[in-house]
Amino acid sequence: MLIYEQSSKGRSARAQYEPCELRNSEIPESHLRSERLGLPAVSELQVVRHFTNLSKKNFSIDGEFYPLGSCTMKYNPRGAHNAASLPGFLDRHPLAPESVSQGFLSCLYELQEYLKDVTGMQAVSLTPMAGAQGEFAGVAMIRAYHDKHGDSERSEILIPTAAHGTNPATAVMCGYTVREVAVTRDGDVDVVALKAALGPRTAGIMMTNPSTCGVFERRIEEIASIIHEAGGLLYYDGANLNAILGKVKPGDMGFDVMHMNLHKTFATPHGGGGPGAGPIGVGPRLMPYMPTPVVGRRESNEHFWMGEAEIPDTIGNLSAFMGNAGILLRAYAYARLLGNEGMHRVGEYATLNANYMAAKLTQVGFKLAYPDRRATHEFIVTLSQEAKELDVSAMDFAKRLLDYGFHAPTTYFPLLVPECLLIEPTETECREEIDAFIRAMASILKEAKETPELVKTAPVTMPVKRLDDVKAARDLDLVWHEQT
Amino acid sequence: MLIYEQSSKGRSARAQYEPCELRNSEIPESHLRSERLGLPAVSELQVVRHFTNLSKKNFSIDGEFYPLGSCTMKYNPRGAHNAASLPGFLDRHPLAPESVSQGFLSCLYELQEYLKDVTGMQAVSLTPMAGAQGEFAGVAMIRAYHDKHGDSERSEILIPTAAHGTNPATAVMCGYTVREVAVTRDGDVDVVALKAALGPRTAGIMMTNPSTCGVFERRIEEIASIIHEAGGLLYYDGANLNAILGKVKPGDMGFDVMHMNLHKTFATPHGGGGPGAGPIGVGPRLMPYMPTPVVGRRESNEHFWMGEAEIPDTIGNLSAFMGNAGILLRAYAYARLLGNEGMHRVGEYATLNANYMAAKLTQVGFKLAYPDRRATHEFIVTLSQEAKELDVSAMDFAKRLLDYGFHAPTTYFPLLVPECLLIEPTETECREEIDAFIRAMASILKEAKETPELVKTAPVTMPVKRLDDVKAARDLDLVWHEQT
Amino acid sequence: MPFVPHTSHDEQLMLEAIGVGSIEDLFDEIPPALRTGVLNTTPDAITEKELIRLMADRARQDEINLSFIGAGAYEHHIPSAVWDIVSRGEFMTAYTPYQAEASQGTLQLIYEFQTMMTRLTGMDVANASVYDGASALAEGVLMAVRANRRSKSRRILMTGNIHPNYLSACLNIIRNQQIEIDVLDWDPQSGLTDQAQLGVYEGQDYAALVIAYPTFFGGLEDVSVLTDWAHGQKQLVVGVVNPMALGLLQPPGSWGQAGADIVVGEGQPFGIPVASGGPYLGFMCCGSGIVRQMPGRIIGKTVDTDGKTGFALTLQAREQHIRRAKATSNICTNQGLLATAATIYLSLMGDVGLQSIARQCHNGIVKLLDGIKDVKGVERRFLAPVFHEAVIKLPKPAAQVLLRMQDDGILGGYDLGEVHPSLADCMLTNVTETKTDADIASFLSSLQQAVVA
Amino acid sequence: MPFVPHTSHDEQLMLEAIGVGSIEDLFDEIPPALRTGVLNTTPDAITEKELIRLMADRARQDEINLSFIGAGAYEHHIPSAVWDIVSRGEFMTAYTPYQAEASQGTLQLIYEFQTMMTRLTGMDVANASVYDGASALAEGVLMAVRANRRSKSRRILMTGNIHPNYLSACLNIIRNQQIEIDVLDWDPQSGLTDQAQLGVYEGQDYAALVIAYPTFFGGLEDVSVLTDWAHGQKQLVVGVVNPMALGLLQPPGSWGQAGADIVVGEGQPFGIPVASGGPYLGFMCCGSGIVRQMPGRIIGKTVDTDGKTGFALTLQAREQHIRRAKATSNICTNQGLLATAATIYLSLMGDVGLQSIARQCHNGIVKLLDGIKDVKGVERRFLAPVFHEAVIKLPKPAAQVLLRMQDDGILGGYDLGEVHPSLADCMLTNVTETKTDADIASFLSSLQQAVVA
Ligand SMILES: Cc1ncc(COP(=O)(O)O)c(C=O)c1O
Ligand SMILES: Cc1ncc(COP(=O)(O)O)c(C=O)c1O
Repeated sequence: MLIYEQSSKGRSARAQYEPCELRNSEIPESHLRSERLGLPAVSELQVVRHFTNLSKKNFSIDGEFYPLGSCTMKYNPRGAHNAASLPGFLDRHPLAPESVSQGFLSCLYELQEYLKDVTGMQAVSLTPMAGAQGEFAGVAMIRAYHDKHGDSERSEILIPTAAHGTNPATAVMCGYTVREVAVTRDGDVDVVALKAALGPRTAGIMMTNPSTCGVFERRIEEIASIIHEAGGLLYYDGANLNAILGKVKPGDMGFDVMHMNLHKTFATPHGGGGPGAGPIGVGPRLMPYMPTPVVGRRESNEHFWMGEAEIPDTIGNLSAFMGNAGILLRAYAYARLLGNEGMHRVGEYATLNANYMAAKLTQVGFKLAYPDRRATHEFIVTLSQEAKELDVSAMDFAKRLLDYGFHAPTTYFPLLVPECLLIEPTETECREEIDAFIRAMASILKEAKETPELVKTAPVTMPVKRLDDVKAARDLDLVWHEQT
Repeated sequence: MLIYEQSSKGRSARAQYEPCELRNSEIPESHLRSERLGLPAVSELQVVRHFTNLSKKNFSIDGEFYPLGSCTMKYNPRGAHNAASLPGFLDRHPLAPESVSQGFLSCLYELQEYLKDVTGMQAVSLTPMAGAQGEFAGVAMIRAYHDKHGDSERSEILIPTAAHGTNPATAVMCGYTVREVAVTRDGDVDVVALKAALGPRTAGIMMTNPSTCGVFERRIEEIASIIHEAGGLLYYDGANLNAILGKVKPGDMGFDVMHMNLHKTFATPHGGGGPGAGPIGVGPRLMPYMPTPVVGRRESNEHFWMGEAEIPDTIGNLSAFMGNAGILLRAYAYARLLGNEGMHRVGEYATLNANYMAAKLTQVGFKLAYPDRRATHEFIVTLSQEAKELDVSAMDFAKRLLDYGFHAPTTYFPLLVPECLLIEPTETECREEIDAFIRAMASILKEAKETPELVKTAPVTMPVKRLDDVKAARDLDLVWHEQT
Repeated sequence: MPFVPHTSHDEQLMLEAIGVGSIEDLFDEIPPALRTGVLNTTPDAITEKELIRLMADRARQDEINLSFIGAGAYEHHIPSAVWDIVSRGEFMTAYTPYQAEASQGTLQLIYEFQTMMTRLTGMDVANASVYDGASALAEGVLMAVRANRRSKSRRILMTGNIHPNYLSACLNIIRNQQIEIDVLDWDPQSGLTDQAQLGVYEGQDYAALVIAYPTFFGGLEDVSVLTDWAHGQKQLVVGVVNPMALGLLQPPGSWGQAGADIVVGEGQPFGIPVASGGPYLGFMCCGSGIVRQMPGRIIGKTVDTDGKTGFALTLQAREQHIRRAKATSNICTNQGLLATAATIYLSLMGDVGLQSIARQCHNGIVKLLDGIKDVKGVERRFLAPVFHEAVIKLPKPAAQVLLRMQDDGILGGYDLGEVHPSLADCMLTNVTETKTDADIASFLSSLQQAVVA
Repeated sequence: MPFVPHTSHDEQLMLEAIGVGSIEDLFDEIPPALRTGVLNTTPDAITEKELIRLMADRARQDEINLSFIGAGAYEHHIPSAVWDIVSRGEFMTAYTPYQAEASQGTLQLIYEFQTMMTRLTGMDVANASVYDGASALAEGVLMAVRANRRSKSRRILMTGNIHPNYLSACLNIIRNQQIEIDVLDWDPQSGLTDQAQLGVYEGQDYAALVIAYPTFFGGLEDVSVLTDWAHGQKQLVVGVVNPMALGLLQPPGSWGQAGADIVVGEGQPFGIPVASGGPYLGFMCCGSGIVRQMPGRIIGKTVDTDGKTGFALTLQAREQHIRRAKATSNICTNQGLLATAATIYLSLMGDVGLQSIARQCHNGIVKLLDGIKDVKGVERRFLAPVFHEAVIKLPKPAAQVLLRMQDDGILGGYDLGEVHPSLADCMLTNVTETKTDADIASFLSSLQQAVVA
């Protein structure tokens, strides 16, 4: 039942406001609202009960194993949430003077330093509000660089076919056309195809490494020099940074700019779709173009905002203030809790879990998309054989997993692998949980062979059975209307 | 699965402690623990997930209508919880000097004043930690009074048969014997029986009004004067104060002492079994005996603790410090949110809801235990006919209600009404919720007639089916032991 | 090891199952030269206990008594229920509801959010959020260019009294898409758009007119006149609104004859703390005819195989994960949790509550503006009626006055000199329902002292 | 009306269904004289916004920098996860799990709590909590009198260095049940029980010996000697312990040859804020042979009709709601939510964590006691080894010194003059893992100044 369907005219949560009339208002009548606001009229208890019960209809990290590939659904420390929710942080106005902002600024400054350290980049701007905005900032900087160097012929961005949809969408938002580059049967970028695609039009390349095929791009150094020689720049999509955190630095691979999804690698909660944060790190070439603001520190140890005055060639601000500050504080807290040693372990154990899972799933009869490769922090299972022979699709597997109490892995991504599940266990899950997932997968495989209907009609234990997506798009119903 | 069953040697929530060795300790070896502590070894994520998922196996006010008679399960304002959880309150040490306690003490002082106001009593001590401890304090004061007056022959406390179990248990803890007094078919105390029971041994009477029969004791004034004439004192069990809040004051009825269950009438959360708070209010006779501490206010407006020095005849302290301070703060917050006007409405709308429900349930075929009486804030349905004719008991009804998404009313209490459900909707539930409950009851009644097995094997939608209480008591298993 | 649950036994078992000798072996495909991973400046781990103390100290450092800064971020009372519920793991630690059957909580809630936002704005449809108000403006401009069927123009008109940070962010985001923005002048007397200049633009081809309501200066444009003018010029109208103001003021859906076409703005006033600028809640609404041009997630109602109502992501063909280079935007992760907060906030408020809060805000600024009449040398800068924020002219540079007020623990407003050199003696001051009469009196007495000091 | 959801339409419908004209009519059985209900001092309602501001102001008034007061309430780090989970409505707003099938969360959790408490104390069984440590002591004494099968005595021996508030609360609670308590003297040098006096009590009939461990003064009794002596006298042994100390020290189950018989104490150190003294967590453990004498709720494991494991209240025949006048206690509402907090806390800590915390506490007091050696005129009052709290003798009345330290924002300890006039120049000072070396240094320098001032 919708909150609107519980509404009753005249009801209200009266402890939350004081009825109030206008006093000495100068606002002309013509400006005053004559329509109802159209909000529900409910009691405080109704609100609390409704939304508490709605929440129970969600899977989440706090409740379930959630191996959603490419999304790094790992434990979000409650301490980081509470530290960032301290009144002094929540009440600080974004335009408060620097003199009453040193506590906040010092956290951000230190976070910038840590992010430089783990990425091997020269400078960091924290302002992008998610990965995609980080990508935007990065590609806009590549463009600003070429423009600054009078190199405005460069109109193309190369993108491997395995890339996330945000990569091509970003390139287009920055005024580029996208040229896709094939991937070999091993999951590496096809260097021959890459060379063929390269030319005077090439502004740069956007890559993830490890890629969304769940494998490490082995020829990355070669690719970097090819691109650089051609006058292009390299963008690193940091969505998979968790795989190599503390082991390998994108800066060392030759990337000129990158974003980090703090809501993935730095364990800030995903919030049912956001918010996140997508700070960017830059190498020497792109430092002059960083988005503002950036936090600086004076000799006196005082922190200050750096804007256009300090970074005159900046691509500018991308949000009203400084981005998702609260998420940055959570990431800062997480970095402090992990520390130097802990940071190294993230990549190691994320990788251990993924390879263990891949090995075990192979044993129980699943087919890996890249069986000859090491898994990184994630790996791909392909169910095209099952789809063909048993008429049970990757989607069916995914839905049936819900009945077993597990969130499904990412399905049908990357697009180049048919009937795939992209599985990312993350380092915070224990062996027993992973073993339980493997048992569930094995059991579903058995069901697919013996009682395929069970799998094809899944889920049966959720608040709803399988939903009709086609109807949702065809008979658009996007807002509630009162029955009359 | 128990948290212990998820334990794995060597695992830990490492962000929560620093491994530490003893340094320069003077503790002799013989004092040092040699046994394992025996706690589970789990990760922080395992803990969060385990207890989050455990919580989902509970019904609660925030999730369900919870008409548990005599327990006043009403909305617990989140604002009161948060106000009481402010760092300054949580960090205040109970023995902090008064000079750094004025904020806290002022809240308590004002709460005392409000409680005096709503009860019509002369003074209030907030220290008892639940209703039962309030009862203890009250009866101990009655005893202290008689002792002080050299009246030590008085060894009996009268208690109506409808009373809650805490009443007789309390009387015994205070060294009294209990004499039960019958209740008429109308639910009133049988005044004839009362007079018969009365005598020189009578120390006093413990009464609830409205009683746990869900009716108002109409002859209360008469009873008060009978008892007083016989030299006894009257204890008011305030568990049902919600029924008359803002309408009638126990002090006006002639009671000498009472407790209030703040976790009922003042909406502090019940916490899955506690904590609560059971402040007592006293009339002039018993003021000298109040339990300590009590909060006083000087002319200068400074607040201070009153102890033995100020209340020399006190029955003394009943807890290590001052009782459940945090609950008192929540009750204070609630009182402020309700205010004068709101306080009046509690009793009114609690009564409206109960009478509406009683009327409607009668319409759909249920039998009230006291059909000729007004319901107060609660009322009793008796299912003895159904039990006899359909072999479906009050317990079966209760369990089946769970399947309908409602917490069951109180069952088999008061003991004098066979196969009863004691139903208390409270004022914070809306009409729609109550109507839904009535529909569920009607539907179960239909099931009881048509498909009784459905009712007798309920619940079927809970995490477990009906549990074997007998086995629980016979094959005692109270702690987990490792399988070897 | 914080958050890594592996015992050495686990590790051993797992390595055996994989068939390698050590974790290091799992990285053997990575060129050895790259496997450095030494961290130089990252400090050693601290415990949660140390963390909380450290951050509590820093947070306390930044605490102030009273803030009258608004300028795009507004301090409102946030009911306790809001974040108590939002912080439940089920909302906070879920992700985008790709698996609809296991995400009905989030999905239904956003459907409710969409409903609330359309009703408040008077529009047909809403999305499930974009990053913040400024990025919502950029998306709104891009959308308008795509959506205007009567014009192929890539030029936009925008009122110049819009928040300067919104304008710059918008320019920065659209820069490389060959879209031009012409900014209208504001009248130095009223602070409102100088309507006289409209004639200059008449007959020129623009995709849309963007109108801020209230303006950055707090004032109320004559939105109906502007809307009708723009529509007459075959432009779409994009409203940039403070949604809290809609508790009191005309919804964009009712502006002029036909109403605005696209509405964007910042949802922060609805249950979201000012918190240094984010995470906030960019929102977008529009008419149903152009919904396919709207970026961001959209939730639709549908049925399951039993015919039971359920909710799912819909119109995904507009989004990057399906449409890639042809998507309406690159947005992926959005601000879902803040939409959750806003939905709970609006449910608690209801019509009467939100209206009352909006009125209280307005009454507050009226009271404050009345009070400054008694402060010598201080006056209201613009004549136009305001919602809950106004520009106050001072007898000396605003920076000086504000610094002095800070000594009283008061942030008196935003120094307009930072963005409009011509207004260096002005501050932008906001009052919400969080300010009592006593607070306003403190402000006034502090201001009084600051201007004579 | 706050929290009352009734619209006037609802009210009308409901009154009609009942068949009365007004709500007032529903009170017509109440004698009119009683129906006054005028409230005189209760103020008008305020909104949640006003409430939070009011209480935040008051809370802030009481904030201090550093507190070294222990004396029965100890400041430990509370992991964020604890109260984030405890505050979930499902735990916080449920009641006693009378309907087991709809309360498996609370029930299983308490079963886990019982397991943890028995393991920490080395006992067989535990209950689901009583009010606090002091009332647990009273219940423990009453229980001992009931449970001792070798003695019908109603007399109890108790070590005199127990918390004075525990002693008085215990006396106040048992007063009317004809139970006598004889209090043992403590040795003025060591602060421990003077064992020489035991001879005096030899051969006398006592139901139990109560031993505090650590003592109120922080010291460690020779519990094994006392336990064996008491058992030799056919007494039961009741241990009153700080459970945090058991991370480091001998569990009562291992005291002497046979171990303690009953263990009670205050669970506050396990994830519960000091918060002005409550709500806290009284706990009780005992041997399985006397479980039926233990008051309070007890959870047992059982099966459902399908044979599936589940949990339920058990042994209810001991409790007041069944047994009424013959119950083991009148306790009904207990401290369940605090048991929830303790269970989550202990799960997070595990053996290594709890042990480390206990050691850190001890190291802290050792460091502090080492530091006072350099402060002239200040010395350790008692010789016995301590856990995390000790008595410090000052060159002037403790009240004066403490007041002076308060100027530095430090609460230096508890003024023992308030309870033991002979110790008016002593304070009881506690160190936990929340105190850093820098904090101890601040304490010492403040103390230094305070004693010379
Ligand atoms: C590989 C990859 N790149 C980019 C993104 C976009 O990041 P965000 O969702 O934070 O905008 C994602 C996120 O889902 C991703 O998986
Ligand atoms: C009528 C009655 N009296 C007394 C009590 C005891 O109160 P408490 O549980 O707070 O100890 C109760 C509580 O359940 C009750 O219903």
